[in-house]
Amino acid sequence: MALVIFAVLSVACVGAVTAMILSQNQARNALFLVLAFSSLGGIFGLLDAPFAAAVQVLVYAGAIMVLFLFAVMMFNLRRPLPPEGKRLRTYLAAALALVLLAELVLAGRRVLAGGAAEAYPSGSAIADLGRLLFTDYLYAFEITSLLIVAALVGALALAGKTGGE
Amino acid sequence: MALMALAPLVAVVAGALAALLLEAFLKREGRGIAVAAAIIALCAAGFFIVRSWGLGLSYFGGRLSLDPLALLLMAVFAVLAALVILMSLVYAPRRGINLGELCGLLLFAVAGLMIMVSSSDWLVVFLGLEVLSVASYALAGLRRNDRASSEAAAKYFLMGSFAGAFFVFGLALVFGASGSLDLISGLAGAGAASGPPAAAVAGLGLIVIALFFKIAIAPFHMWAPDAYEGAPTPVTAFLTIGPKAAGFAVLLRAVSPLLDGGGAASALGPALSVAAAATMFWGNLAALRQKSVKRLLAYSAIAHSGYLLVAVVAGDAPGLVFYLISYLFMNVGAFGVLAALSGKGEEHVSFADLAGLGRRHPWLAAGLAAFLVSLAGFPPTAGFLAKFHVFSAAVAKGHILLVVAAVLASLVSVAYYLRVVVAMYMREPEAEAAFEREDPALWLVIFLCLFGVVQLGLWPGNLLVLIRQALPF
Amino acid sequence: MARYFWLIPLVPGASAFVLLLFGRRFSRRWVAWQASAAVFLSFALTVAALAKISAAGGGAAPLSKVLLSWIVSGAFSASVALTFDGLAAVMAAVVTGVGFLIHVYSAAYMAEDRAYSRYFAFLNLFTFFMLVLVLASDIVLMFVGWEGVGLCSYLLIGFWFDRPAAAAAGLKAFLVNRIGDAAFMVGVLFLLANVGSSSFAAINAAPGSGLLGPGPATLAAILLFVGATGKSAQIPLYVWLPDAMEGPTPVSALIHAATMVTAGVYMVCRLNGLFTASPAASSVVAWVGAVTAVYAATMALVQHDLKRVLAYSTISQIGYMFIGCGVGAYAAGMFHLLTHAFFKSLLFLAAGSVIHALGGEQDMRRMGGLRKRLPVTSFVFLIGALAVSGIPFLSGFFSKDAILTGAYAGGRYALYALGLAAAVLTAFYMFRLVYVAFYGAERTSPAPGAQSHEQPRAMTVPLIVLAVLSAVAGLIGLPALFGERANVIGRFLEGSFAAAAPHPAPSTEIALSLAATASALLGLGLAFLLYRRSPGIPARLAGRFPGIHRLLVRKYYVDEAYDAVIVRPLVRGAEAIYERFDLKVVDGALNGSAAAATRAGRGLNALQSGLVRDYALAFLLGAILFLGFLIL
Amino acid sequence: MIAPAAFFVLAVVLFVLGVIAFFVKKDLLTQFMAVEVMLNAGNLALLALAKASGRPDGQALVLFIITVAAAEAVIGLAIIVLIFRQRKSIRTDDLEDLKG
Amino acid sequence: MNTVAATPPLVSVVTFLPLAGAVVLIFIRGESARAVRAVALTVSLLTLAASLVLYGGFSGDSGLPEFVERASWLGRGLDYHVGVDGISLFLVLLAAFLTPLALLSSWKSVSDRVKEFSLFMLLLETGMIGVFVSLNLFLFYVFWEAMLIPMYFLIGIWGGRRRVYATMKFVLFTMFGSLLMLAAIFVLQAAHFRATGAYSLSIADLAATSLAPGLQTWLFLAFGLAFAIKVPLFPLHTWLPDAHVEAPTAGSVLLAAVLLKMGAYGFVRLGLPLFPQAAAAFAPALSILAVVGVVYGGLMALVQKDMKALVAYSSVSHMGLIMLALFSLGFEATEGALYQMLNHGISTGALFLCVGVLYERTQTRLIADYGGVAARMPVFAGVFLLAALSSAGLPGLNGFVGEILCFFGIFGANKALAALGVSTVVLSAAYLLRLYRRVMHGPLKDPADARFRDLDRRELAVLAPLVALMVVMGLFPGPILRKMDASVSRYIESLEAKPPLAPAIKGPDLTIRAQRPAAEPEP
Repeated sequence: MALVIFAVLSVACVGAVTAMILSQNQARNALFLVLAFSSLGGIFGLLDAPFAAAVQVLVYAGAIMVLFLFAVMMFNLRRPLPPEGKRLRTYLAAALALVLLAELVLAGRRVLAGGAAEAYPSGSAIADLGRLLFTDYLYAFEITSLLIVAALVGALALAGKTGGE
Repeated sequence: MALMALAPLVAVVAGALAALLLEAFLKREGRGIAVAAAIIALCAAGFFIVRSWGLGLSYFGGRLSLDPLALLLMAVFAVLAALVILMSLVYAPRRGINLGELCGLLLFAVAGLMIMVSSSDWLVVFLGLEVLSVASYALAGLRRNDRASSEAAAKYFLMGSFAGAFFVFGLALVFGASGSLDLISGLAGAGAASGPPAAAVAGLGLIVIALFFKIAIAPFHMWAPDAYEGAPTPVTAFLTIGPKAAGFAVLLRAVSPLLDGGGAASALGPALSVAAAATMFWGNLAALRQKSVKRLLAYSAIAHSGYLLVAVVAGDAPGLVFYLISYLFMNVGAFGVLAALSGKGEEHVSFADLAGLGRRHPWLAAGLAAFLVSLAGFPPTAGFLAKFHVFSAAVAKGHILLVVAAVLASLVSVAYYLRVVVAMYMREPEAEAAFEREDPALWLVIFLCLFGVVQLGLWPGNLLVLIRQALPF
Repeated sequence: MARYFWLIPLVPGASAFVLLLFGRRFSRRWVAWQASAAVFLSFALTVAALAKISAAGGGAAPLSKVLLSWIVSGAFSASVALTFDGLAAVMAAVVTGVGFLIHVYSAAYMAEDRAYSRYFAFLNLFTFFMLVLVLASDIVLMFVGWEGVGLCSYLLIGFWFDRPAAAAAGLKAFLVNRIGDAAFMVGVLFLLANVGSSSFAAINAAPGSGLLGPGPATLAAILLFVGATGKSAQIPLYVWLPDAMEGPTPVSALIHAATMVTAGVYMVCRLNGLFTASPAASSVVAWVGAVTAVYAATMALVQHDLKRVLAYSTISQIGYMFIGCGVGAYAAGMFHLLTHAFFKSLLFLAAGSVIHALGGEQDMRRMGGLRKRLPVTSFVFLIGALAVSGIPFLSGFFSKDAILTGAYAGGRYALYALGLAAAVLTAFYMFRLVYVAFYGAERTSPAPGAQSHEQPRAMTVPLIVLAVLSAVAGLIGLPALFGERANVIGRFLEGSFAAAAPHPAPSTEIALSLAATASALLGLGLAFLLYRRSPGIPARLAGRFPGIHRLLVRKYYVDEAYDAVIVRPLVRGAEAIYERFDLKVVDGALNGSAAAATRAGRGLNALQSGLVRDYALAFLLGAILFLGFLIL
Repeated sequence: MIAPAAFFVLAVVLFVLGVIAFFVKKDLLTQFMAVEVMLNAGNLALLALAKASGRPDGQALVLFIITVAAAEAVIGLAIIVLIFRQRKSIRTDDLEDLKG
Repeated sequence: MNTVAATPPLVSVVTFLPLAGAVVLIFIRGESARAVRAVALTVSLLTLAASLVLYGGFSGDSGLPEFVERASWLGRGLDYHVGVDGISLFLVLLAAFLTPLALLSSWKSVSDRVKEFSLFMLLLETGMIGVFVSLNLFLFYVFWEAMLIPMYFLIGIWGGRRRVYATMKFVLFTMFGSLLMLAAIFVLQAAHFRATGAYSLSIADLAATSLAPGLQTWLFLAFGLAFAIKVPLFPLHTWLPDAHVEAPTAGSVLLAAVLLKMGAYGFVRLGLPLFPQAAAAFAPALSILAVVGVVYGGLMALVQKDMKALVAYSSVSHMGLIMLALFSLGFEATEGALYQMLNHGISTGALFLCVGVLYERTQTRLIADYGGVAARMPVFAGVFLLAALSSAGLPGLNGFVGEILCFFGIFGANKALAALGVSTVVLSAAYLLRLYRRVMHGPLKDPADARFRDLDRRELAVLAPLVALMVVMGLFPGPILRKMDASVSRYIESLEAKPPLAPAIKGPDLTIRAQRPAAEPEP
């Protein structure tokens, strides 16, 4: 069963990204990604990471991508960009990306060779997670708040109405 | 007690918020106060850094540990930020840059830097890096009405996020392979006998790539010349030093312990050496024919990353820190002179603008010449001594060919540094470029840097002793 | 007074120094007086010292003094030390004596010249260096004098430096001499390395004591002799001397006839121990001398320039001296040096008198009949010509005879024959000169500044003194025929030479004298025939043998050959190397690498296209390489 | 049970697709979206590998990374807006004032 | 070695007095060229006086450095360690002697930015003297490199038409060598540390360290390259003609007279004693390069059209002879070479000053533009001739003393090379007197040309000391040679102490770890 779900979700995910690569329509691209990220949320669930899955769907697919969608519309980018001639570089990049694929798989091989180790019970995951966040990861957690503030300030400084004269 | 360890960081963040709020609420009149707040915050941070010296504070399971390397670099960042703020006092308003925003973002960036250098946890490093990045993107684009500035921000951002993804993937591999995110024990400890597992090394590789991006190591550096050139000059000074210092500190912590070991990490040393050599030559060769001195210095910054990487390869922490401090003075000084030349609004940093500067503004020209000579590594300047220590350590570790490459690369660099001097002293002025006279803060910056360059070159005395005693080599 | 013999060179030296620094502020009169007096003082000292050593038994008891420990470094040591022995005495007497006369002569001859003080300063300086050369007891110090006289020769040949020919001649003289000097220097180094000392005594003793084997001795001697061929204008380095006639005539008399050019002969005599030890080297010396004697004489046959004829004659006569040295008759060589100094300087000064009188005219074809206009000059010139031709009982006869006798007695018949041939030629060209210039019809065109009366006394008195000396000086070297003690100079020099010259039987000696006399008369007669009796013959001969004639007139094309074979290839080659190698290759390599770096930089700048995708591509490529490096 | 390897391979594929998308796309916004794909791939890899090695922290890390992505999105969109205001275009290749 | 002198720090005074003067110059306000010139000249004369005191106090008995000062500076063997021995003393004197003359010579010719000019001249003096007095390799390198900067400016600002090209070429080419030397210094430092466990860059300590032959080879090549470029040894001379032609007179004088000596001095002080076996192995090859340089430089000088280029190539030739003598590794030759270094400094300095005198009057350096100058400038003609003859090694003048000693030593080592080297006797006379003839002799180009005034008093004051030295050093070399003796013999011993390399040079071996002791001490 899980396998089927995994298969469906991964096909959806990969397919959506592929479609996004192939499509010229910006708005549709954003929607493809919403699909991809939502599927990914499902896959997170399969990995016994329900919280991550939820955050993925809500924050990523929901918030971030919607933001993108608005941006697309704001920039009026629905019409496709004219194709450009420098294809060779794209193919070269694709070829290089495939090499990267091989390397990354190769690198992960050793980790995966150990096989799955069911180390923690899935039930207590959320509670554990909460505890972790406020113990081991407290410092990191605080930093994220700093990060968000910094990003907001930066965004305001760059795109805000006021600011420089 | 954790508060004690957090104090510098807290001071900086508080300063950032204070500056932003004061700016936001007091508008024009608040500008001075905002700057003062930022400076005070930096001073406070400095104070706390000094207080923490020798205490060996470490909290959050090492995620925040104020070891000597961290403290030294945090001090460097504080000084750097202060100098950059002083540089901007007149420069920024003339270009429609909001000083409060600049100070705030700058302090956020400094906070990110401090987080990076004071942690031994990859996640915290990553978060610090992101704080730094987010603030840096904004800093680069602060001249909102300037196409180049925005372009710089956009390129920096796009490439930066691209690199960030590599960091994340690397994080995953490291975590998966070693089960730990500790910079040192995570890799070294996992397979004590045979070295770290290959997957972890690959993960580390991906992270290192992202760090290479940040510190502008070839061929991951290509964003740098554009971003450095487009960013406002004081920001450029910051970008060429701050992120670099932090990135190298992280590299030093994470990579140097692996270099002497065998196993899967055995290729790391040669890989770093090749990257270092490539960076030095790329940066220096590409700088040869530049028309803008600012862009030339951008390439020079890339080349200097190559030299700094030699220090990492040699595992020479004292050398690295000394180099960074020296580099701080000479580079801030050089950009300070460029800022002084930039007059009202427009940047005047082409060779033609500098022609005959030695006649028009002898002191400014002498200052820039001194900084360039130091960057080129002529004795008796700080730049020479810094190179001497780093290269000497590298040779002691057996990296002779790397050092030979380094000295040859610096030969190339002499050519373009001296080109600038040629323009200033050996050409007649073509046009009277505008020049900012009434900027005592900038003059102070230039003077301090000049002092630093000479002092560190001739008599680094206690600083050198301090660094050597504090840091292992 | 003889104790102060070391002042002999120093007095003219000091005078030169003063004149060089302050001469321009002195009056002409004072300059001339000071310079002449300095040389006279030297002469007086020389005579005193000569008297002293001659009283003490000739060369057996030389005076010597170390003035300064000069260059001392490790195994090398050279000191400023002077030795006054018989050999040096003869030479010093010539230098100071003839030198004094020429100083006096010059006072009048140069009276019109702007650079009067410079002239006398150089002349004094020359005397100084020549005396250093003569008195040095150390070969390194001799080299100082050797080069110093070369310098003065250069300065004086080019005295009228605004004349391009004079400047060029001076340069040529110096450079050709330098070539010889380079060889000389190698020879000196060779001796120093083998003998371990630079003193003449040690060098002369070295072959005997086994320090210097026959091979090295030969090599060293030949190298030194190459130096002598430069200084003494022998084949192959004689080419500078004819050109040197561009200098003032008194200079030609002093430097290029009487003293400097004979320094080579003096040097060989000084190092007779070395040369004697190497028969091969001696042979070289003798043969070069003999060939030069004939060769130079043939060129003198067709020259029209008064001084050039004398110059070739000088070359030829020095060849004679080298024959003497080469066959072991060193005393004869020195004897001829002495007599030659008298009669050749006489001839030059007389020629100078002619030139002076004719306002600078040197071409004998535009002279003629001078006998009447310049009686004294003509008379003394005739004496000189007779002396150089070896007409019996004049000085040249005895000295030349001594050399030829030496050659014959040593069994060197070929050399003897060449000497005899040279004697015929000498008499011929000298009397060609005499007949053309002094006899016959006047062909002079009145040149501006020409004077028709005889010269002032300052010029004629030296001429007369020299004429007397030329006539009678032979008497101090009478052949053995006249008794054991007749050869005064021979005995005087005995102490200076290691080996005595061979003596033939008295009957042979008479026969040889007669042969010499006959050859001189033959040459004289021919000259009379061709230039006095039927002056048309020479032109016809020239028409008959145009090749030979042109060859002689153009001096065997040796200047041209040297130019084509050595000078021009050297300069052209250097130019080619400069343009093709130095600028293109050596400089090009550097500029090329700079250009390569710049090109590389341009290439990298092109990569920096400004396009993010290119940056990302580089990033990706780097990432793959880096990862691949780590994983694989 | 699905092998973690499958998840990991999926992560790698997604990462590489993200890279390809970054090169194929020509405007800042979509290229940034491609980066988001890469980040997500990183998250997936993190979870997959964390599970493989039996660590509970994977989810926490993912949470942080999503936050980072959000922050980047904020600043990124601001920059894109800035560019758009200046140039009325967000074509990446138009950004070529700075080069050489 | 470390005898601490109780006397005042005379060497430091000599070294840093010009620097102090330069600092004073900075604070002279306004454009008062007179004051600047006066201060600069005074300072340089004081330096000369101090260096003469140094000479007077130098005993030269032991052959060891005297007036040694040593102080800890940067730690880890990077000490301040100075002193003079018989080898360096006279080079210090040479630098101190020529700087005031060079300053005085530019009194008129440099009127633009006089303050900067004087400043750089004084800085240059400190750099030059510093190189000679350093007893620590690091300090040596600091001065060696630092000295490039003032020279760079001197050529670049006050030079001729192609000054920028020339000065860049000079700096970059010189640095190419010295940077490789820097790398070699690191290796040497590491090797010394591994051998002894102590950090030291004291030259004496380093000389006492024995190095593996393979390592020595590489290090010698690196040091040798730096020095050979500076000398310059054929075929590394290409920077020299350009630098000389374009430099202002004062720059050319110091460049030729002192800077080139630094290369030769480097061989004597470092290149040969630190790596005696490699030096012995390479001496024949380098000798050949040197002798090629002798002939080549002479031939090139023969065909130059520019007076300064001619003198520059003559330097190539002369320095070739000096190197040839040094590589013959004998006492007399070394002493001769050292003496010849002084001679070359004086005579070539004088030649450049003479060219400067002409250039000041006509603004051209082309030989073809001159002719018959001697008629108008008799005193100058005499000085010029004397300088040329001194350069050509006329006996009785200084050049001969050095030359004969060099030849004596070279001859002892290799007769064929000596014979080739002697060709300089002919060549130097040829190119110098040919120059003299074309410039000074012949008819005046333009009889109405009023530019050729004879030397004025200032010019005479510049040239007279040089002329006097030419004569005095030619006649009385003793006072100089005697003070050299002990140091030179010590130097020769240091070369002979270690046996020469076995049969051939081994292949390159870069491992400095090979000789490390078992336990590796860490600081």
